Amino acid sequence: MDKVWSSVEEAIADVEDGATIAVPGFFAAGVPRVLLRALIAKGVKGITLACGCGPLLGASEELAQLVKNKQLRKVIDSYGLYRSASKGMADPFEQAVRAGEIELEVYPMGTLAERYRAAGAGIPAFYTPTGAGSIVEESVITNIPENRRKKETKVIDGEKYVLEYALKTDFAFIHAYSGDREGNLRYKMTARNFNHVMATAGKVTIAEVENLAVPGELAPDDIHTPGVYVQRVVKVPRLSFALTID
Amino acid sequence: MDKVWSSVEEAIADVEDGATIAVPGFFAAGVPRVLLRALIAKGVKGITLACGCGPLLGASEELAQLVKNKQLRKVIDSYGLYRSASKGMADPFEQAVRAGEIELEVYPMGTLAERYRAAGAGIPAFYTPTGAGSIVEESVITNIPENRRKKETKVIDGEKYVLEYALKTDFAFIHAYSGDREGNLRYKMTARNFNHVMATAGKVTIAEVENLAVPGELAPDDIHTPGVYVQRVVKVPRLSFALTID
Amino acid sequence: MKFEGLPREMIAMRASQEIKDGDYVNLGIGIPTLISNWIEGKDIMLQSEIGMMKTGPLAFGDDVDQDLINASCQPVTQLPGTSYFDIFQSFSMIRGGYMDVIVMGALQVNGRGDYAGWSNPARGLDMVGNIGGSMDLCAGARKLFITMEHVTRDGQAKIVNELSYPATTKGKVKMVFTDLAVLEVTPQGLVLKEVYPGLTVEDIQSVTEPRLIVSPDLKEIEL
Amino acid sequence: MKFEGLPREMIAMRASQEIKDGDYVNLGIGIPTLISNWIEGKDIMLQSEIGMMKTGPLAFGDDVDQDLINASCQPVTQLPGTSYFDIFQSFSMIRGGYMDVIVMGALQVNGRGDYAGWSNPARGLDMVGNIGGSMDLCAGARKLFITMEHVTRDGQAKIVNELSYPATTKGKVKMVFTDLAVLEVTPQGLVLKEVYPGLTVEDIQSVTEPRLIVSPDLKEIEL
Repeated sequence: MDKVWSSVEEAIADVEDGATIAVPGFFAAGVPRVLLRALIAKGVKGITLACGCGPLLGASEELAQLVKNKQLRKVIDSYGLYRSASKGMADPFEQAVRAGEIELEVYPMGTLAERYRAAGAGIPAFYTPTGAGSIVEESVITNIPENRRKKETKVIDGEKYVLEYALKTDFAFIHAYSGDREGNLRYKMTARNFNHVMATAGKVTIAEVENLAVPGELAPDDIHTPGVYVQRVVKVPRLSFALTID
Repeated sequence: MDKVWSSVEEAIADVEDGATIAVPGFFAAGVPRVLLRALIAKGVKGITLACGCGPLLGASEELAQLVKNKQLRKVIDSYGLYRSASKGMADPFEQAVRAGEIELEVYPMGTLAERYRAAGAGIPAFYTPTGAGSIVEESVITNIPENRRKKETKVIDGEKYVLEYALKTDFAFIHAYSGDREGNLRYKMTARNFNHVMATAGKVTIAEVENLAVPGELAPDDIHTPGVYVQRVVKVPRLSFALTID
Repeated sequence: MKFEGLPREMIAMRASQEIKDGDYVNLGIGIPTLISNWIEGKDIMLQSEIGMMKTGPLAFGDDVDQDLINASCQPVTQLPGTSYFDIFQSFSMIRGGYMDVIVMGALQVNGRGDYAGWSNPARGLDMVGNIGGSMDLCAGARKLFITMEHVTRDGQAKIVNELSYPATTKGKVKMVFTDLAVLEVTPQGLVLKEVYPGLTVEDIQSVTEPRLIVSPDLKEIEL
Repeated sequence: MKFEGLPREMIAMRASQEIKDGDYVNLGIGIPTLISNWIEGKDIMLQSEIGMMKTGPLAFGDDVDQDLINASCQPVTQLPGTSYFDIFQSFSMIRGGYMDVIVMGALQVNGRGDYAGWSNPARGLDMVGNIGGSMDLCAGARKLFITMEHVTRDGQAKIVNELSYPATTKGKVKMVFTDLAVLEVTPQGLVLKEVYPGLTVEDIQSVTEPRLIVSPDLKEIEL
């Protein structure tokens, strides 16, 4: 089954206003920047970006553009703000969060990883020790007070655990090093990070790949994401970018 | 950190009576038969073998020996009995189960996979749709009536889910195609099956490997089980065996 | 009562017609496995729950590798585009709803889409049996089909009003393919869509417990 | 009140002495990351939560690859025995208890082993902040160490009776390494084990809110 699309523009043509999109990447590594740029060009509004660890700090130009265009309704992340308060104060994204114009929902990183994984695995909810003893156990952490839904906890064998839910998204934008025409993907080194779990969490998963392979070219024992999770594949150029979040 | 031991006998020397051991393998593929044979030779009793899909049907000679030696207290599996009733009737393991001399605890296969994974991932419990609407949702399935503990269920978004718990074992016996001295492992084709999840579920994980590599020999992007999960590595010969469960 | 009908291979062939190009499919042990003989030339990806996507044909002779088997413990081959993965990944895609079609065998089915296939209490094993991956496959199935003989060896109905064997799943079966008929489970009940050439609606009803709804498009099974 | 003490590199060096051959270790951003400069020659496996085990030294010049960074977004190198894996696997080993030692920075610590490090309410962000992997690392830590300056830039105590910042975790901190002292969290309270040469117990107590228990083996910090 050939899943290759000829351009990112076509591949995201059905992303509509209000869509929730999983965006992998750990700071600068493994971020689907070509797809993000297509999203900016398309101009859809009211978007929720479901992240894992600061891909929008790594792709800071794209973030600035998304904020400037008022395309974002909400960002979900574990590390979405500049570390330095002074830099944050000057940052348009952080200003929009402070003003309540963009919602920022925050989870521990491992909880987010597991929420995406659970979504792909048909697991609706799970208990985790992470966040017990912090305000994370009490409610969803968000800058929008009316969205602070209470969380459930349960004591198992004398320890307290927090109930967290699967996080399924309308789309997942994926960045892979290699992909074949049937959607089998391989990632390179630490650019793998959230890409696999998010590929399983998206109802429609669109992979930008630096190298396009024919089926059989990727060794079957070494495929990181089986093609069943991937609906669309687009070949993109390898971008060069700065490794920084400051 | 060199984790290589010189023999399976030494590597399992601290397995004591009453131990719970995870045994991977899907019928005949990927079963740690050399370690099982060492367990038979050692003669420890009261053992619980935590399986996933019938490795003891694949390793039927080893199972017969374990039953004959009265080493087994309990087997956990999704598919632990011969398919054919007539063959089952004649099977000493099934006879011991029927007599209540060995406990057989049964779960859906995907639930077992997830229980081992959860144990390795620090997730104490999770909800699954699997088994809802069957007797699996009501209690643990076992031939020993007094061990039929009730299960919890929860309705999430209108669907009923079953709460299942992590399954941690004292030891995990693993069969890998290649392993390096630091415990990084690779499996071959469908012999991978339960090996990775069980490697993460054992408090002490002992891997028999057909090929012993030096660190760096296995490509870092292609390691299936990072060495952090593996405490002991032993080189073993590649056995030949029949592919059959009948 | 027993009627002459399709041989097992032809039940599999009829079911194979409901599987389309691009489908990801998992086939249970028994008649479902025979479906793999009828999909050559179609662009269908067979998953084996042991941890393999795009399972190739059975292997023979020198092609047999003891590290490459399907979920029935048969040696198989790989294809261009095959991938291997571990068991939790395998059941993630199963339970997560990524299989377009699941085909299972059954001991009993009823008109509400429940079926029983994992345990025959007559074996005397006090509740335990081989669940295998069947309940997970049902939990995640987009379309769940059953292929089976219409009645037991001694002529008892397998399509029943109430399951007497432990259920594998409830309310999930969409279609049932037997040697005698093709049936669809609908909110109104069991619809008889196709019959084995020469048999009447009354013949099928006589070996089927639930009251059948006869499809306005009722026809003979075509292969 | 501020005393002269160890520079940050030396706090890291003192903490590094508690890490042993064979340990799997994760180091947080800040002073903890400096510990990696002090473990050369030891057989220690550094995990980066981005999805890497056996992280090598920082990369410079031609060795920089944009697909190989640590969890602080710095280019790094790989070593023989390095492995890469995806993020849920990374946090599985973190939360699952496979890290022998976790070292984190902190805004505040108390005598019961609670610490705060993820959010400074003064930033005015109405509850949100950068949790990152810190809470997962704490949840799974076998030994959780804190390395930090003993007091804030303007001389306020960071070892406090009650956290005024949101907690990262509670009851998990085992040892605290500062520029002035080494302290151990025990069921009885905070034990002062080592002091910066020239300082007295009274000096340390004057910049520490909880009542200190003085170790019978109290000594000067040795590097």
